[in-house]
Amino acid sequence: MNGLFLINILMALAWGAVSGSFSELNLAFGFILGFGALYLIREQVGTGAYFQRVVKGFGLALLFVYELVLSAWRVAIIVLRPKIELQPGIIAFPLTVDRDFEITMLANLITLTPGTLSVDVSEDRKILYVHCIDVPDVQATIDDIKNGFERKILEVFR
Amino acid sequence: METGVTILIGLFFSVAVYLMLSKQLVRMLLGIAILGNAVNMLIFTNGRLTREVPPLIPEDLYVPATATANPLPQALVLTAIVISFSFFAFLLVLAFRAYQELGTDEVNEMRLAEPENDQTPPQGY
Amino acid sequence: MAGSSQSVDLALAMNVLPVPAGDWLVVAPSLITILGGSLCLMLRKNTDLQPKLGIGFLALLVLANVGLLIRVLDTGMITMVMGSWLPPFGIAFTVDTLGATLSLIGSVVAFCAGVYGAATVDNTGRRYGFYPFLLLLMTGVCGAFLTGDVFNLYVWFEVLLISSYGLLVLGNDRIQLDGAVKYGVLNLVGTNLFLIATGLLYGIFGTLNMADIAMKVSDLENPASGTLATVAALYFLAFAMKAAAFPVNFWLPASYHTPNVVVSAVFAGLLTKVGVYALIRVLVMILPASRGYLADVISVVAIATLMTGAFGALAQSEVRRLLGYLVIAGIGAMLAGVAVGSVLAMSGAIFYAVHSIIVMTALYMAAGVMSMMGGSSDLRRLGGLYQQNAAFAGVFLVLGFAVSGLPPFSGFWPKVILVDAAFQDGRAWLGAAILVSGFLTTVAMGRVWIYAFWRGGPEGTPDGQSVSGMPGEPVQLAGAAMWLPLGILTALVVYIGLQPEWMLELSTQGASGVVKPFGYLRSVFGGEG
Amino acid sequence: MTAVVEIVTGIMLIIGASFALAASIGLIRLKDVYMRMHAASKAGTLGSGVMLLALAVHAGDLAVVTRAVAGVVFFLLTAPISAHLLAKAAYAAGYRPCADTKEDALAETVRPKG
Amino acid sequence: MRTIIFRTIAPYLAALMVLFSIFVLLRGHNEPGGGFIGGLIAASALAIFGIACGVASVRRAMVFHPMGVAGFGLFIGALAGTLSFFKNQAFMTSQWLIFDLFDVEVALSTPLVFDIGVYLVVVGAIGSIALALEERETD
Amino acid sequence: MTQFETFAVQFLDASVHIAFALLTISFLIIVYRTVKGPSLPDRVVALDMLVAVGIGFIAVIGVSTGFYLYIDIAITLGLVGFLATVAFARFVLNRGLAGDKTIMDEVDESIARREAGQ
Amino acid sequence: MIDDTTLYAVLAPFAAAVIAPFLTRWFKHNAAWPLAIVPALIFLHFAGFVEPVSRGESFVAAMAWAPGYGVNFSVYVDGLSTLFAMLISGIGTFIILYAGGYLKGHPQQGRFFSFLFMFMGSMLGLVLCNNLISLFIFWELTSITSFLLIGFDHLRAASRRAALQALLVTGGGGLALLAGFILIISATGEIEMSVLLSSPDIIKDTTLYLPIFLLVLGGAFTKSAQFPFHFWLPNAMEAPTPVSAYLHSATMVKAGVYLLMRMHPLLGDTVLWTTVLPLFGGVTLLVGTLLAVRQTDLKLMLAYTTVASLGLLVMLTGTSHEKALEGAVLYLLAHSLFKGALFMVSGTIDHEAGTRDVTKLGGLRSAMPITFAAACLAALSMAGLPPLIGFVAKEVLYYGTWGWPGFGLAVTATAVIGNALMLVIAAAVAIKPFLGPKVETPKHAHEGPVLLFAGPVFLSVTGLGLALVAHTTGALFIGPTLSSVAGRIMEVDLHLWPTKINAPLILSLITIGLGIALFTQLDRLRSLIAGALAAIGWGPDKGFDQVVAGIVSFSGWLTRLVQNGKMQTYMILIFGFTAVAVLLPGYLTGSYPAMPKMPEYRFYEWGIFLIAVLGLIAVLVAKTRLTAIVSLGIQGFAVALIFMMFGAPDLSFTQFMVETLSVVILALVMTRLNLSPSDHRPWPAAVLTGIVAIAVGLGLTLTMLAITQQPFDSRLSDFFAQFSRSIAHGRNIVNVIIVDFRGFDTLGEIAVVVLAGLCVLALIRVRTRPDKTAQASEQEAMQTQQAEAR
Ligand code: NA
Ligand code: NA
Repeated sequence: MNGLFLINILMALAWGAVSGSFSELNLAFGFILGFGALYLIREQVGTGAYFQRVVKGFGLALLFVYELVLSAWRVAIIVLRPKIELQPGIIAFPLTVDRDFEITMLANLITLTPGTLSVDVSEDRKILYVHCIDVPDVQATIDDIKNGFERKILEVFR
Repeated sequence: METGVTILIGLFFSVAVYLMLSKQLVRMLLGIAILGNAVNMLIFTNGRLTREVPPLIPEDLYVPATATANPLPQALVLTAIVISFSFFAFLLVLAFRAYQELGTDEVNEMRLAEPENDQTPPQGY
Repeated sequence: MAGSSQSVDLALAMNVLPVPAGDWLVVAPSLITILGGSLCLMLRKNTDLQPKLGIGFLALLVLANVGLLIRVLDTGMITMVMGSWLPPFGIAFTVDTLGATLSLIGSVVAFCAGVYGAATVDNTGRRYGFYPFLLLLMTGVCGAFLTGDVFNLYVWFEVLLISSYGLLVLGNDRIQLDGAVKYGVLNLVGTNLFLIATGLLYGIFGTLNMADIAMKVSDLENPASGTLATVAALYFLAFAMKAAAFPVNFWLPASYHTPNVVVSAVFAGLLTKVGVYALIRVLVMILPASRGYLADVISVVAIATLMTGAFGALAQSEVRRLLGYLVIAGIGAMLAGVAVGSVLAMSGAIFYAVHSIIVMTALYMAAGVMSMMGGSSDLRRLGGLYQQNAAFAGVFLVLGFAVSGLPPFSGFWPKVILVDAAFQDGRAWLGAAILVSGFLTTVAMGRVWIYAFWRGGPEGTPDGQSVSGMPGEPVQLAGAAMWLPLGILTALVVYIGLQPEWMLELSTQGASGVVKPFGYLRSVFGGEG
Repeated sequence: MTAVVEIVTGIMLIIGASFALAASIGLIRLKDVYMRMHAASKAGTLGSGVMLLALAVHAGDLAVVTRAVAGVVFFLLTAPISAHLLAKAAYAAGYRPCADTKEDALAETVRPKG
Repeated sequence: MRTIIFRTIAPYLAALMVLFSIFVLLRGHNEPGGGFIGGLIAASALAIFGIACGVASVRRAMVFHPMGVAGFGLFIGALAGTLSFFKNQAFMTSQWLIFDLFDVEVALSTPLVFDIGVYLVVVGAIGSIALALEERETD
Repeated sequence: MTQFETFAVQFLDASVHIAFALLTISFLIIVYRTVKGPSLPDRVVALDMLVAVGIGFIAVIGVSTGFYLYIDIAITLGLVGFLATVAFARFVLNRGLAGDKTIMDEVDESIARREAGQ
Repeated sequence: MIDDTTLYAVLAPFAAAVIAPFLTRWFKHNAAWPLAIVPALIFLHFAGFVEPVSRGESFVAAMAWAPGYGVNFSVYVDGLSTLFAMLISGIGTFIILYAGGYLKGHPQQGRFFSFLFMFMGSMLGLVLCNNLISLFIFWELTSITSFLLIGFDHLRAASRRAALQALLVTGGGGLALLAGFILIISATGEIEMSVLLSSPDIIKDTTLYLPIFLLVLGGAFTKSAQFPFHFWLPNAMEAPTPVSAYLHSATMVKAGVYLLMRMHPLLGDTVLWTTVLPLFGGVTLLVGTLLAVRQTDLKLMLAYTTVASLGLLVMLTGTSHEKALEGAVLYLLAHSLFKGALFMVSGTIDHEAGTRDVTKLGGLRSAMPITFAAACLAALSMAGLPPLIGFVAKEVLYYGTWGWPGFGLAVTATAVIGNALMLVIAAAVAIKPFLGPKVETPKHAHEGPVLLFAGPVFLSVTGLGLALVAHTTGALFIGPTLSSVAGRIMEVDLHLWPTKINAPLILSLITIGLGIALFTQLDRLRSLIAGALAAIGWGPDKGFDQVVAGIVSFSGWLTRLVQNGKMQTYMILIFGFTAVAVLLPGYLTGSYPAMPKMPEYRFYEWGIFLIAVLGLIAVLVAKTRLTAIVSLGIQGFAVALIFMMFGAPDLSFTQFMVETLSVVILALVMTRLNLSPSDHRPWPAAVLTGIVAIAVGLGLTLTMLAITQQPFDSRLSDFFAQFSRSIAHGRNIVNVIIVDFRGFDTLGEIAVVVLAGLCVLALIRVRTRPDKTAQASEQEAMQTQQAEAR
């Protein structure tokens, strides 16, 4: 699927080159054309899934932004408090997703969501270590993530 | 308009020179980096300063509508920036290799080319 | 969309007259070296092809410069403004006799170095860019000699500086890294001073074309005043550093003996001379009043340089370091010419520059042969070379006498001219210094000769006996690749010594070109000059 | 119309700047590097993003808008990565969180050097 | 740096940056940008790619040695200026070929070629420096 | 020009200045953190933040001057800022694993602080 | 009469020098015969001038050499030069033959011949050249060739020393001479000797007479071994005897005398001249003879008497008195003949008997009768006894000195003592080895081959012959020569036998008596002088060594002082000078800027400045690498913002990129390279460097203020703005400048970038210790490429 994506971009570029204008509009147009072209040859390329994934991906992105705003707000509140009372901690989050792409996605989402920040993934890719800025109850946080992002990701990519 | 920048440039030069007068190669390099910036700003300022208006021609015109910043020094500085960057990169790696091979970053201790106990020239015939 | 639709009178902005193909000789040196250099770079993995390509392009370079000099001599100065923009708006290359001559001699030296390098530079050296460095070094050198634009001159200085860095560290020995650190930092300071001065000059006149600046300077009612004097002083300092004049010459003795000998040869021949050239171009041609203002300073510097060079040479036991100091002494002689500033003096300086380019390169190459034959370049460990190879000994002797300024070799004529000019200018001390420095050089070279060549063997060889090589057993050198360049350069030294007239003409023409730059201005701006 | 745009722009600018300031304050007030990362990677990113969009809004030119959006997306992609890399590096290097950090799951996997 | 998260996403970032760099290069003649800046951006992309996925993979991706690319850039940069020779004009006199394609004006010119040369030089040289240092790091 | 429009103009002008003020303050704070440290990662975080604020600065300048071309600079700054952070992270990691003197001192200090219960 | 053949006659020996080695390879030592033809022909050529010259004519021939500098290869044939040319070529002929015998079988005899010929040509050029510069060139050539000849036996340290000594003393004098000539040229505007001679007072009238006189003297005295420069000549006896006979008696050492005689009309007959020359000449005469007496080595005795004779010649020339000058010319001729002969004799004795030590020689007359005869004739001439030319010369010179109104008496006395001692030496050299009882010698002595005795015999016989036809000699040789020395036509009337009892005759008798008396006391005299010298214990010869050693060690000291290998010193000096360069001219020309008014910046602009300053300070005080690097980034960002502030988007664009990449590269490199927490600068150094740094910054600020307060000529930028779009089709003027208006800068600049990349590659890859990982990964990449290729 990476391959397709890059090909798509390349087609957009090719269009831009021939049309002699690299205005974003023109490139987007080129991208759409490329997208259509790929759609026509979908059997040969054999990635019909690519397209509805793109759609779902947008949904994910929206969630993502919303969470970001929320977490930024939280941080702001925290640091502006006259007295900072926090219980930070680094917790081990057992992963269900196992593909590189999914793990990456999850980790990034976690980082951008309130109070959590992915520090590392264990060698065996089973555990994601997360630093939480305020974690009175570890298990609660873990469940929170499990039912939140991880499920969403599984929906999108499975 | 130029005055403040000019004084700032003077400061840049002083700091750069002071660092370059250090015995330690690393500090010299920091000085060289700053020196590069100082020189670039000097050229830029010598072309006189205009606030904000970049030397671009609007889509619908053939000459700038208003008085723009002086483009020539910008081009010159652009060249100078890239050149000084290239030299900086080279000297940095050179310093590293010298440190690796000579085991010191104190320039005064780099005495292979001109040894401390330099032989006196031969006498007689 | 792009402005093609609007029609403007091109003649307002550009030179619309057809440019004769011959004028392209002006850029030929830069083009040949850049194209050649990048080609060698692309093919750098093919270490067998490198020398062929490199030497081929260097030969082309020599031919181009010959053509250029001939054209300059019979059609007068040539100006080409890059991009056809009218001067002073575009970058002008203005070639006068001075530039063309130095460019030619420089390329000859580079060619010889290229050939010599084929024998002495190993595959690693080739793979990591000996020939690209050499070719692009020549881009810088020729560009500096030919350009008529101050900032462009700065760019070429940087080109030749960075390529010299490359050549200097090519072997990556510890001593080279040490030398490179000092060479690198000090020279970078030098070019930065140059750039500062140029920036200030631009701030004063708002232009970068040499001819344009020269005109504006001559229009000033007080051409040596304030800021301009500062600019001149900065230029002098910057170029004095480039030329390794005392007391800012430290980088040279600290580095010149460290790289592969062929690299030292090129450096000794070209780098410092570019500094002197720039000094002549900027101080004598563009800022004559300021030169007069600085004349006494310059002559003091010249005397000091002549002396440090000569004494420094006497103080060395390592041949290549000794030669490094001789380079400095030569710079002193050229500075003397700048200090006097008359046509005679400049012609002397130019002639001396040509001589020095050839003879110093040849001497370093000879030093390489010496250390190959004698297994060392230390006067203590050398000996018996005269018996090993009389022909080579003869070559060295000729070069030694030439560098000492003894007749009938190339060094004699410029020395006489410079002394004459100094006396005529009432600077007896300057003239005396040139002669004394020449004498001390004779002592130094004489010592090298009696130790390395006449003595039977290394220090401690019993008197009257010889250690290495019995008489009549010559040691063969590494074939033509080392002999040819040495031969060419030595032949030039002798030929110029016996037939100085053409060099005299060239240098006199070049000198009057910079002292009275009307021709230069006319070449750039047409009639109005 | 332009008036509305200007007001929106102004508001976005102030919001963005405030987020940036908040993040900076976090940089000072929070106790250890890991907590400071929270501030930087969230408030910081959002702040710059919002201000970029403000510029786009003010421009009101689709070309600028698309570019701004592209930029913001890029920040959103990179911010967590840099935070993650830095945190991992810091911990692997042996930097320990402040004493308030009760739970430290990594403690047993990574041994401090020195 | 051996971390899944980074390794997974780095190629996309690099691709994006290269795309952006080309965009910056091509619009340079009319808007801020051009060969240097484009080249520097692309070089940074290579650096990120290298840090994340190892230098060897970058070299494989580039096929040619970075210095070769730089040399090529210099070569075409110089060559672009010689076109004017055949029109009896001075060196580096710009030559423009402006034509309409689907009633969009396309402008091909020697300055453009030259700027592309600049771009390649910067990508090649700076990239080479970054990669070389990166390799040394791993010893 | 309606009252609303004049207000809008003044409002934008004011908010630009406020934004500048806030950003300048953040800038100073960041510089302080950069110089003070105490640890390398702290400084890197600061630099990361510096880039973010720089982007904001550019955006505000763009608004105040009406030159939208600055947006490209902002984006580029984002790109290379990321690169810088990555490089520094890498620096910290390699040096840390290599047991670099300066880093180890800071590490020990951090451990000491943790044990001291701060 | 004259044509270019004379010029070619001067050049002929050089041609011979080229062919000599080949001939020697084919004919061995017999190559001497064909080779000797060359000087013989030259001799005949100049012999052809004798008759016209004796009629007072003089000839000039010239060919252009370096007309651009007024230098011609031109000859001036008059009495003086004819005499010298004939001596050089004539004696040269027999020297060549002699060398053929003397170096028989020597592996480098061919090289020896060519050195000899090169010298011959140089010497001819010296005495014939009319153009001052070309005269000087040949002058230096004689020094160079004699350097090679003295050092011919180069394996012996003594030879090397002697050669270097000769080169430095005569070469050094040569430089003085060059200076003198250049002064003459720039003072008179004339460069041809003949032109100068046509107006004799041309130099005396200039204010530069004194320096010219002294400088020319410097050249002449060193070349002609006048005290205190005499020491190199005896040392030069290290050379093979043919060389001593030719260079160090007959010809080269006479070059100085030639010069004095040649320039006598121009420089002579002044108080200065008639005081300095006789003084130095006289001292040299006495020193030379006394030192000669002390020697026991034949060659050394002769060498010192040569010194003495040169002294005598200089003394006589110094009188500027016609008769004395006549005596000088005569003695010059005589000396060349007898001294050449005697040197060859000594060489033959050495060659045949195996020693030159007078005390180890005796009774050789039966073994070597012909040599003995030649020796006797030469010795008689040297002793100044009739019927030989030496006698005639002595008569005339006594006549001259006696009649000289100047310091006549002193000069005469000196001459008498000198000549007496000459007689002693002559006896010791010629009589002692041959007469008396036979002494056993290392080799069994017998008469040498013709090659060896041809020379001595001919020269000594010539000495006799010229005396017998004294009148003709006077008319043909002495008269014309004297005329050129005196600068006007002179008649000379010579006769062998004194016509009446007069002062000269009496002086001669005194000389002879004194001489014989001293000869009987020779051994005592010898030990006496030896004792005296031992008492002094120092001489110019020792002085020479001390001077050379002194120069060398001084230079060592000086160089270590100025080139102390300490980078920091270098940097401080350079920036110190920078500070001077930016501050001093402004001060001297009183062009410091007017007091600027407070600039009006907005608060955030102040903020940017403040950040820059903070960044700088942070770099300055940074204790760890990363602090330094990051702070560097901060000041760089500030610079980028300043560029943006003043409408330079492209710049700030690039600056941001470059700063970040610099920082990245720093981070990549500095992992190994550590920053020591404080740069150890003791407070004096800190103060000094601080002052330098502040001075540089201040100076540049002042200069920039002064410049920016002036109006600016923006005509270039206006041009670019006007045509950027309409002609160059670009709306971004900066970019158009970069790729079009000033594209050539950019071309150079990308060359710099490429080279920087290559430099770094070379630095990192080319390792004394090969770098595993780098090679590995590159190979990996290449392998995959090949894989893809397949
Ligand atoms: Na820089
Ligand atoms: Na440029």
